[in-house]
Amino acid sequence: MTLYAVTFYVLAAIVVLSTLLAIIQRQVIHAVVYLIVSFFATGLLFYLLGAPFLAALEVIIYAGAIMVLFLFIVMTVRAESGEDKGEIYQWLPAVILGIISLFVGGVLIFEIPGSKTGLSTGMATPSAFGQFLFKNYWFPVEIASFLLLIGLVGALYLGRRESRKGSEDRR
Amino acid sequence: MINNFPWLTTIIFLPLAGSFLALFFARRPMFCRWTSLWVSLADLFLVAWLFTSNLQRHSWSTGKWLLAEDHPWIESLGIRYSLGLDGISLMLIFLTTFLTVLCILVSWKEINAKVGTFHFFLLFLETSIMGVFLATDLFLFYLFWEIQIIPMFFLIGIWGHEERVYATVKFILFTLAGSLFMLIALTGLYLIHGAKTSLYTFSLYQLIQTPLGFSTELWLYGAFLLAFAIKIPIFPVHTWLPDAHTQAPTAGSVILAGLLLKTGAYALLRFGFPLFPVAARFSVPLLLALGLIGLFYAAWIALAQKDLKRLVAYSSVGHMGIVVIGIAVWNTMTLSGATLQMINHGLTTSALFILVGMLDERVHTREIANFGGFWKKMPGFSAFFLFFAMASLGLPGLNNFVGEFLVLVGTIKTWPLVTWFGFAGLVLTVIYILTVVQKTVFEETRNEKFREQPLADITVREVLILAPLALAVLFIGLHPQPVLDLFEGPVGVLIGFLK
Amino acid sequence: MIVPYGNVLLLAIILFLLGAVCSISRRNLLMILIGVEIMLNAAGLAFVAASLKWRLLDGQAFVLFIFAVAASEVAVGLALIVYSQRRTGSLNADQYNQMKG
Amino acid sequence: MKTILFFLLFFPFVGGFILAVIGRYLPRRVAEWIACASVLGSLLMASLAFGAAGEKRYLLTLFDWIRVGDLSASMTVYYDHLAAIMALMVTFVSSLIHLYSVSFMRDDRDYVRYFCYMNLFVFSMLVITLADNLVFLYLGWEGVGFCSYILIGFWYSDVANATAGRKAFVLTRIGDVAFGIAIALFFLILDQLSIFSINSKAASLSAGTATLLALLLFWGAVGKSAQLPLIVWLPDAMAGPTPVSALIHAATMVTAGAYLLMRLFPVIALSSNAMVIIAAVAAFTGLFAALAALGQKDIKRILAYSTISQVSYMFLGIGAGDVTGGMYHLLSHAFFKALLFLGAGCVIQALHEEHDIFKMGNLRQRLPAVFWLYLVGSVSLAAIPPFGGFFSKDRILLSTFGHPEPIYKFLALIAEIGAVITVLYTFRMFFVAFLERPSLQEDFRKKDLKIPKFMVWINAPLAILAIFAASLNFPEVFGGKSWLAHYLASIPGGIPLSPASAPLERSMEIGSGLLNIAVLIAAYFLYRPEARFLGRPTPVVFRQRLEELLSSGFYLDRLYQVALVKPYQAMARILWLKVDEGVVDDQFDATANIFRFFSSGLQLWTTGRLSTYLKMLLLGFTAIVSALALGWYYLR
Repeated sequence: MTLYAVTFYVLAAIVVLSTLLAIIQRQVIHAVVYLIVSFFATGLLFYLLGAPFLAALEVIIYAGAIMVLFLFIVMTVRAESGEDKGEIYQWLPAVILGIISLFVGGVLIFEIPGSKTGLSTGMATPSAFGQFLFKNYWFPVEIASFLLLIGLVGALYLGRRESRKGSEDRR
Repeated sequence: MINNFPWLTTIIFLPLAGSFLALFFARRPMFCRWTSLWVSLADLFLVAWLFTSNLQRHSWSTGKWLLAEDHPWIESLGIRYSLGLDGISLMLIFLTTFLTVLCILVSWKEINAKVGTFHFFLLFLETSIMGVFLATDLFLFYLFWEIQIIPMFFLIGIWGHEERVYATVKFILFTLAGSLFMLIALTGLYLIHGAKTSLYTFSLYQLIQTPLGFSTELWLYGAFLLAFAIKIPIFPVHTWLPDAHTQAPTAGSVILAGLLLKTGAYALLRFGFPLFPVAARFSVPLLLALGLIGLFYAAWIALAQKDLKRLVAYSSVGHMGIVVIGIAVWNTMTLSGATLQMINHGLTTSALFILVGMLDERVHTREIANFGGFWKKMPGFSAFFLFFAMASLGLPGLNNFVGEFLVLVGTIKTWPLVTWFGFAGLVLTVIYILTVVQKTVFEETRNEKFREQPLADITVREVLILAPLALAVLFIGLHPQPVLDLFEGPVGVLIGFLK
Repeated sequence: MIVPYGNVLLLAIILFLLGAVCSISRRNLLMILIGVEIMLNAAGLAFVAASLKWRLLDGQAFVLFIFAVAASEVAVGLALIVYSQRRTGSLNADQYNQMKG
Repeated sequence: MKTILFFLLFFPFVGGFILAVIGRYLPRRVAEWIACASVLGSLLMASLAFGAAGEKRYLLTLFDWIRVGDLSASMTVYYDHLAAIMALMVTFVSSLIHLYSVSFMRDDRDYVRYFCYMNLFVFSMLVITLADNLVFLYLGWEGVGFCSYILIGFWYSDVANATAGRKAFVLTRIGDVAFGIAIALFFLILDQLSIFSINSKAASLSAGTATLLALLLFWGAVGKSAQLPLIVWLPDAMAGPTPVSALIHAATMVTAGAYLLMRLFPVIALSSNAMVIIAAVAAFTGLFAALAALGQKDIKRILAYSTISQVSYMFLGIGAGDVTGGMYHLLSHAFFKALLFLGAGCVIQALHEEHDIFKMGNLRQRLPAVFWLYLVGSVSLAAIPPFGGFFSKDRILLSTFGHPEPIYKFLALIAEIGAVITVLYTFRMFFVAFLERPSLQEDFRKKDLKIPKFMVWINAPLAILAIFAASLNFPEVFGGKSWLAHYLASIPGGIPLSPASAPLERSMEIGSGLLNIAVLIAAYFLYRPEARFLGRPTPVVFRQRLEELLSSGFYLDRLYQVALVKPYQAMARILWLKVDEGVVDDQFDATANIFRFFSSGLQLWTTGRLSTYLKMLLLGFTAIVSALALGWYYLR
């Protein structure tokens, strides 16, 4: 039980717990807050597993951008009308299936040869990672940027305020 | 040059290119019509040119592929893009391109809604049908076989008559059900061949050599036969056809009767029998019986029809019965006759459907009871109608006679009784055709409403549609030898498979 | 030596299933989207662990792409949610039942 | 020679083709000229061929037609003496009738269609006459059937006419089935479709096969020649224009059946059973039709039944093994029957489409030329010596009587009775229609009786031939030369199997000649204008019944209608609505319903709710993962 291991388990506990809390919140805004915690912890896990650049990105994009976006939306739409009553039958099938999957997945994972061998520490410096990325994956990166652009355009298109005439036509 | 350039691919996919052109310019109907017409004409001339140039270069009688293409396609599964052209498929693609041109001309005035889409489907259909006639890889064949259902589905479903939805759903259910079985059998054959020879391939000529046990062969053959029988159609599974024909627009009926039915018979000839010779021979009595039943039954039922288009549809069942007999007997004469009969039926029945379509345009009904006295009102139309009706009942000197005669006379060597019944069945054909000719062309209608209706005789465009058909009918009737020479080689090869 | 490789994967699976359960059980469109985010995140975790195990940076590169996908998905998804909310006035997923056969 | 035969055959075809394609745009005179010229050209060619051929026979291939495997159906002609005579007759009669038609159809606007069909008919008939290959012959055979069909229904606006045409086509087609099968059988057994080769190989046929083939051919001929039991179409066929009846339904097409059997006589001759059947059917048909003719009122129907009866004598000749006799009767019949029909056409047109002989009368004075022409035809038909019909018919009766088989004596008796009745009905028609009858109304007498002179005089050649047909084959026992018999001696069956002795021949001919004359006199007393019961319905029920029975042709038509046509039509409806739409289609519908049942179960599944679909997603995921795990576990 090294210090690394202790750190990992602590962080894992935080991640699981905060995610669990997030998904059972009735208010979306609470869920988002819990999730930010979860993502921070995940970022730390990334750091622990030798991906400092990704850890930074995790914090910036997930915990920062995405969650903030959620917050904005929650505040914009303000409509919690159709929110769940939290009845048990609603959760039951999903939970049962999840537990089965978890069991099967766990069995599968520990049947993999080498799954019990420990991970030794390592670190990919951001510069090394950057060089690797643009050496081997320059084209997918471009594609990804293109994807983001399209996402942007799509979001703009969907979110634009409809002219009154158009909306009347649609009704 | 002729052997290096991928002519077959060009022929198959030229209409597809044209179809997209039509789709893109869907907002300009006249442009769509002209484009499609020129593209299909170009394809027709391409085939005609191939015809003439090959006629000089090759000796037809060898039975080898006149043109073939073979490229690897999905290599991991042993699927190849292989096409082959011999005399039989040459005649059939000739017919295909010919009828497509006519279909476009026929639809010139009839189709006014969604013109671009219509021509898209029409040309798309042409591509897929020619694919079926040319493919020599079973997977490729299956692909084209399935694809051709889709445009037909839309052609009937969108531009059809009153009960088009019922008809089109029935059509697609029947054909899909049949080809599903074929797919299973096809895969089975592929796996068996692979397991036995450790060569996984869909090539027809490899699969022909697959050693099969009798019961396996019977099952596989049964599945293939079911798919083909539905398309041909053979007696008990023909009920989709009257509905589909009746409800389809004229061009749809023409393609359906003239070409789609031929794909079934062609597939039986090219794939069904050679792949499973033992089982096929086992099924001969069944096929003969069903063919004869189809001949009698359809002719009999046709007499009672009230809808002219439905009558022509039933006549198709009868004529295809003769084709089935010809294929089942499987000797030089009957095979040539059956193949010729496929062409003949494509010409005459298409012509009849076109004529019914013209009537529908003028009188706005298809009820036979509302027709009558056309000889006075439209002499040109009536002359053509009489001509094609006579061709359809097998008057010697016109095309159908040659095919029917070859089949029936060829049959006598092995199945004399079938010849007897076949000739007798032709009488029933005469009865219903003469009845309908009398009711439409000669007699006045009993329906007062339609009696005084003024009708315009056929226009130049319509003469342009009908005259080539009439010439083809006369040509095959009086001088079928060039066509029969084309069949001689391939038929010899086919016969070799069943020895 | 940090922890056995399997433990990290187990964590990823737990996270993934939590996300899945979230998107299935909740009826709120926003929560469904959040569940999807959690699942994507779990996948990223597995990739990073694998990258460390085999000492190959490709895994991390894929995480980067996952981020890109997640970001654009959230952008479009949220825009869609706003759009639908504007049209129907509800965020309840079961209101959209036009696909009923 | 090939050129001559080619033109002989294809002149009418070209004429018909031109008329069919551009006839509508030609001036009337030109169209008529094309039609007539093509047939006259054929006549010229036929005469040339007749002269050029001499004693030789020709077997010439004009075109290849169908050649697949062993089957070879080329357009080959076989020009022997039989064909030569027949071709001459066909072209001659049809030339005259074409010329006649020009004036007959002078008021009809559809003349192009008419002449087109007529030319095509002549072509098809010449094909039958000359063809060597049976398939080629079949082309002509069906071709004449088609032209006959379309010409019977020429005045199509009347439903009855079109129906008559259809009936004719269907009934002849029923006969053609047998012919088609016979062709196939020839191919099967002899590997030959050429008449010439078949005849030369016929000896190799076994007796049973020969009987089968002969009967099939006979059945085909029965359809075309309207013998029993396919008799009913010919009387109805009179619905066509009169020249058509003269050409197709008297002179040429209906005799094609007999001609076919003559062409293939070596096959027929192999089977004595078949010959007895042919002779028996022919004898009964003769009697049957003669009796039916006695009950008709329509002048053309009388002639139609008479045609049936006369054609049956040709079959009788064949059945008795006397091809020459059959051919002789065919020729003389062609002349006098065409004459009678054309004369009837003049009468009918002069009387404004009046067909009923009981409404005619006084024609001797008002149409004297027609009267004389018709008289010639009548005496020839009635076989009054020394006119052509007498010698030809008597030759057949003689050879039937002289046949060694005893059954033929009986058949000869029946045929003789038929011949007597022939005299009776012929002169019934003649006296009633042409002699003065005071009982007719005045207004009818005053009707204008103008017909073109040309139409009358064009019949003169036929009349001359009818008178002098006797000289074609004047029997040797009376010091004649028997030219036709000598000419036809070279064809198979040309010499009778059992020639009668000279004394028998002499006594027979004199006897039957006297008998016919006696009956003629009796007929005069029965049907002269002063005869009491003419034109008046008698109260005796029995006679009324008899008249009805005769005039309806022994109810044969009605029998077919009730026993065959009606059930067939009813069955068609039942098959369609009950079987096809019912049983066959319903089975597929039932299958579809099973699937619908299953799908309605599945319908509950598709709530359209997003959450349900997502649940299914997870379920699927779980299932897949579990399956993977299981598979992995077991495969490891």
